[in-house]
Amino acid sequence: MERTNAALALIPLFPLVGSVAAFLVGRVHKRAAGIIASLASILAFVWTAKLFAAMSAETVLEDVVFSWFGVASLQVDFTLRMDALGAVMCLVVTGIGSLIHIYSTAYMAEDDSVHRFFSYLNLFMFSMLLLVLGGNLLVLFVGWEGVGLCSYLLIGFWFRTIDYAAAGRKAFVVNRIGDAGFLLGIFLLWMNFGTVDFLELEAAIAGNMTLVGLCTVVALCLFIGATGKSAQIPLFVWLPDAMAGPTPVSALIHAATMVTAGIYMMARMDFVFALAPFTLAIVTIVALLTAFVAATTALLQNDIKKVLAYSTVSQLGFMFLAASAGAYWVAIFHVVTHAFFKACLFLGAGSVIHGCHHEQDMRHMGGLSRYMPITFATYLVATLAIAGIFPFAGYQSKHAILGALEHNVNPYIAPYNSWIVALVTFTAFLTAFYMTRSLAMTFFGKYRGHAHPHESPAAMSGVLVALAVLSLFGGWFLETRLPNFLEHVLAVAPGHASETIVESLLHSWVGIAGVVLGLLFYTSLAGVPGLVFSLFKPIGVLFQRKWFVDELYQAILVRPLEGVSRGLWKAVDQGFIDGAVNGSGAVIDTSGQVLRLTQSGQVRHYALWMFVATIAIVVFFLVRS
Amino acid sequence: MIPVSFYLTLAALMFTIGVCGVAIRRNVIVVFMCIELMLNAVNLSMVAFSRTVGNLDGQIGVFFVMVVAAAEAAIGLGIIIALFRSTRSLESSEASELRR
Amino acid sequence: MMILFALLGALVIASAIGVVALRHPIHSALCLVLNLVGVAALYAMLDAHFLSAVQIIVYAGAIMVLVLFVIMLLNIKVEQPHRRGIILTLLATLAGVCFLGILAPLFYRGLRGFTDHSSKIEGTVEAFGELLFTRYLFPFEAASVLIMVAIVGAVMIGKRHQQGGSK
Amino acid sequence: MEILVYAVMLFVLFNVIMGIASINTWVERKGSALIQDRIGANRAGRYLDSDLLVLKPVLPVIRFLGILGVINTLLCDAVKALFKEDFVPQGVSKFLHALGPFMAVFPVFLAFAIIPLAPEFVLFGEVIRPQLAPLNAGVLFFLAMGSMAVYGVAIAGWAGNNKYSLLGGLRAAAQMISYELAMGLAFVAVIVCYGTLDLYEMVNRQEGVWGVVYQPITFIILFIVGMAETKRGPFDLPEAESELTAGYFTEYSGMKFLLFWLGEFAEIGLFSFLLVLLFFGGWHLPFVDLPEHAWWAALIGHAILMGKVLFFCVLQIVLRWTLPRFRFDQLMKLGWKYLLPLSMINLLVYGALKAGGWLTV
Repeated sequence: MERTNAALALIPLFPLVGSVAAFLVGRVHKRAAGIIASLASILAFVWTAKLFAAMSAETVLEDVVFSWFGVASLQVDFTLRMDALGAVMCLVVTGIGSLIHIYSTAYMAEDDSVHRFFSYLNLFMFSMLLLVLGGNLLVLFVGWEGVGLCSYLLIGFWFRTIDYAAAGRKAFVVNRIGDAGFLLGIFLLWMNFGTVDFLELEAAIAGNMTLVGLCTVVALCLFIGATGKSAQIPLFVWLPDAMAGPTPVSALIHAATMVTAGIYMMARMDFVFALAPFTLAIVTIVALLTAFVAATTALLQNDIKKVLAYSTVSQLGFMFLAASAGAYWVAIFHVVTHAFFKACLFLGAGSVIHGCHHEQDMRHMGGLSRYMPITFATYLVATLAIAGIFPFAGYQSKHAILGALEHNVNPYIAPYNSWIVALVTFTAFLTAFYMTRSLAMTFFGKYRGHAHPHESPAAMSGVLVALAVLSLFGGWFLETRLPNFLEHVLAVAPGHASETIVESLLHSWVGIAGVVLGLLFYTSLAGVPGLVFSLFKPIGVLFQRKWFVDELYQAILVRPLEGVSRGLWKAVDQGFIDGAVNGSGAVIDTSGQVLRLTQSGQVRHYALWMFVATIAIVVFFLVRS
Repeated sequence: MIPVSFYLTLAALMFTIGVCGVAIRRNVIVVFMCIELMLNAVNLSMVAFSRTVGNLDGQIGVFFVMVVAAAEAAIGLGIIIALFRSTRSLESSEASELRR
Repeated sequence: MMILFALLGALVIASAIGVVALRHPIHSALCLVLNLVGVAALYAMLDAHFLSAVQIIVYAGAIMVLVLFVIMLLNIKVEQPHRRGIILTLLATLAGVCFLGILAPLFYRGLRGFTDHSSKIEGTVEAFGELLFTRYLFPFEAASVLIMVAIVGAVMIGKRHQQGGSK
Repeated sequence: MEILVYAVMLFVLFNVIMGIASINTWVERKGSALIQDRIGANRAGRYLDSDLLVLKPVLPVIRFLGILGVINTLLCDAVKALFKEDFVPQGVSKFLHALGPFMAVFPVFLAFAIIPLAPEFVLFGEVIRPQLAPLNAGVLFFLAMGSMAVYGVAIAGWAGNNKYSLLGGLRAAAQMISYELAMGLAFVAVIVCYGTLDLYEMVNRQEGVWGVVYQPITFIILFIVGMAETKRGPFDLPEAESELTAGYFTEYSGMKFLLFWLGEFAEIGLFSFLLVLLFFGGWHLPFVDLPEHAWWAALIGHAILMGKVLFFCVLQIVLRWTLPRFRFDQLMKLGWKYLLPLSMINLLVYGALKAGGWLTV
């Protein structure tokens, strides 16, 4: 694996420059900001493509930008490295990113601080690229934090409304908790191996069976970081609330790129996870739970963006399932396909909202297929893709995940493989069901809202079409090329038999069933969902109220924390510290008062004190002798 | 012969009375007199010691104490008069401007 | 001899207490004079004849007369008892008592070791004068300078005062 | 035996003092009358007549004495003083009022203790020295008593409880203190000359030549100081100042007043004694030398001494009634600006002479 030097630094540089330029220029005339930002991301995409074209599976491009810092034994350089995995991720990030930039130039046209939006977007691109191209854990971590920061800024973009700002803060805090775990992992690695560079780490750890214990702990810490960033069970609460940001943000950050960072990191550190079967078992369980819980919650959400958010969480669960089964390339494959159709879904939702003048509640929509034919078409394609129906991208990756899960060799999970596959298929069915539900409620039936919807402008619909095409052919296109390309970087299971079209159609029965049922429920038999809901009242409420997760956190963490802090403030700060400070002041003051009495100005008193003093001295000498 | 400790006890007694006088009385002149009393007590003990020790040094000391006492009296009385002029009364309690 | 000492001792102590206890300054001044004369007598008993004469001349004769002068000139009234004084009196007497308490054992236990060769000295004027002008010449001169300073000082205080007074 | 001798001596001394005092009073009364060309007291006793047989031979003598005013001054005055009402002014502590005259007289009487009345003589095999207290620090004792006398005057002035007597008292005290200085220095000159403080020794030193020959100036200083100390004569400012009524003893009457008088005249006697003993050879006459230790020689010596003393007493009294009174500032100037420097220089001179060895007395 020889390392050739290449101008990798340019890729993140474009968005960085773009972000600064957009901010400065944008203040003056608004339209320029959008153009500059899109141009920057397109240039980045072109440059990545150029490098990608010259690459082969084995080549590793490296660019040591500058030597960052040296502390005692640790010498860290700011190196960027692009291997096969990096290239794929880079392409996805820059590709989808530029599409979304173009889309948002139209979407955010009439917003007043549009320059701020585009500069944050470019900044996000910059930090995501850093994350992906990072040669060592620290650069990755810089990107990791940058992404978190930008997500905070973008979620809370309309900071004037309090709950949007609160949502931003929530996202940031939860991410930080995850990052703490991630940091611990990095420290452990550094402490034990004295280096943070991926290649050196791989050389030191890969295959070395004695490090199982250490790797389990390190893997666990890294996984905690991943859960924070990619919204898995304990730390996923921020993603639904993140919908407070503008829709292109949700599309870019919360569908395509940022959330996949966790999986990319696991893929990059596969040699550590390989030595930690126990952690992988945990990952499997967590992912399974996340997928199932998110899917069930999405069933009863009325906000179109909330539905998509929960579906993202559920799909992430699928990706982690694939990764935990050891098939990292499958996880990356699903990441890519998911990026395509989820971005398309989000942008579709965006154009719907744009059309209905910021109406997000599906109950006030319906029958939009007549008003927005292109959006409806692209949304349809993406829904079929996510449902996992044959020709569409979703099928190949989901099918690959199921395959990987069946052959999972993890000692802890192996015995339950069959159970897990069953649950995963049921979740896939649910995914298909709630996606068609959202499709039906928005586009079929009669229009229930009171705005007059209109088709979104060319820029938006163009991007939608492009994404629809990708989600149509993406799966089929990458099904064979991707494994060969990632062979060297990730451990790829031996190739599995190619299927005939008929077999594929049969395998996607789950998705078809979900779609058919969804259509039935939400078009012709309009009353049935209400009936079913009333039948399973408690479960229904449970799903609707997002499994009471927020309330749970509020009760477990927030309230006691507030209580403790108030207690601390009252008892310690007020009582103890202030007490001590004022107390000492008071002591000196009172002693001063007492001493003042001796200065009575009366000669007689002084005489007496002198006499007493002489007696004391005499006594002292007497006693001493 | 009267043992020297008798004289010393007498002198100590006088000294104590002198000190108590200084501490108790408020009138400045009486305080001044009590100081003279204390000086006398000291003189007495010195003379007593000079006799027991057998040379005249003690008495010379007393002589010089008297000289100093005379000087002190001159200045002291001058000050007392000045004090009286300024505060119209010889109560030592009034004369505490230094403290304020 | 002992009777005389007891008598003089009683006189001295009584007059000392008189100085402190009597209210009117004139009375306390006269008590002090009595005390001084008593002490002079004690000096005579201790063979310090010159000193007793000087004591009377200097102390009783000069200083006390000055004090009497001041008392009479300033026409000082009787001292009103001050209610806060009682605490102070008690304190002072207490201090005095414990002072004596300390000294008493010292005198009786401490000085037993002294050999008493009181026969050798006599405080005659000749012996005194001789010693004064040989070994103690320097202190004698210093004392005279001190007296000079005192006189000048007293005049200064007095004079400055007159101007102050007359202004 | 020792005490008997003391008792006799004391008795003799007391009589001598009282004798001199009374003679002085008589001389004063008659002398002043003579000087002022008037007839003194001559009434009392003059017409004494009684038919007691026993008194018959004595009567003419008494009548003569009455004419001379002796009875008047000695007897009548004493009796009058005894029976006069002893008035104590209001608002004055009785103790102080009584203490005044006592302090005025007591030191003077004490001062007589150091005065040797006659040369030593042998009686019943016992050498008797007619000096009550042969103190080693003789003259110093006299100085001490002099300074104690000041109290009497000051207290008397204060006890009078009125401004005049107070001022009089303070003035008298001031006068006595300032002249005390000159007296002290004069005595020092004498001591330097004779080399001893004891008066008896001094008289012996004057066997051949009288002291005055050696120390005329000291004599003059002491004479003036003597007059000032007794507050008589030209210096009787505090007592008889026109505006101070009778000075510090205005408030005294009866016995206390008499005490003051007695004190005054005793002091005249005292200073006369001193002058005689220090400068006029005491019981020595130039060409007469008396055998040692003979009791009758002592008697003659005593007579000689008393003669000289009387001479000086009369001199002082005469001076009193001839010289006008000093103003107080003149008095002070004389005391501080003339007498004090003079006595200092005098002392220096005699000190130098003594050190040089020329002065061998």
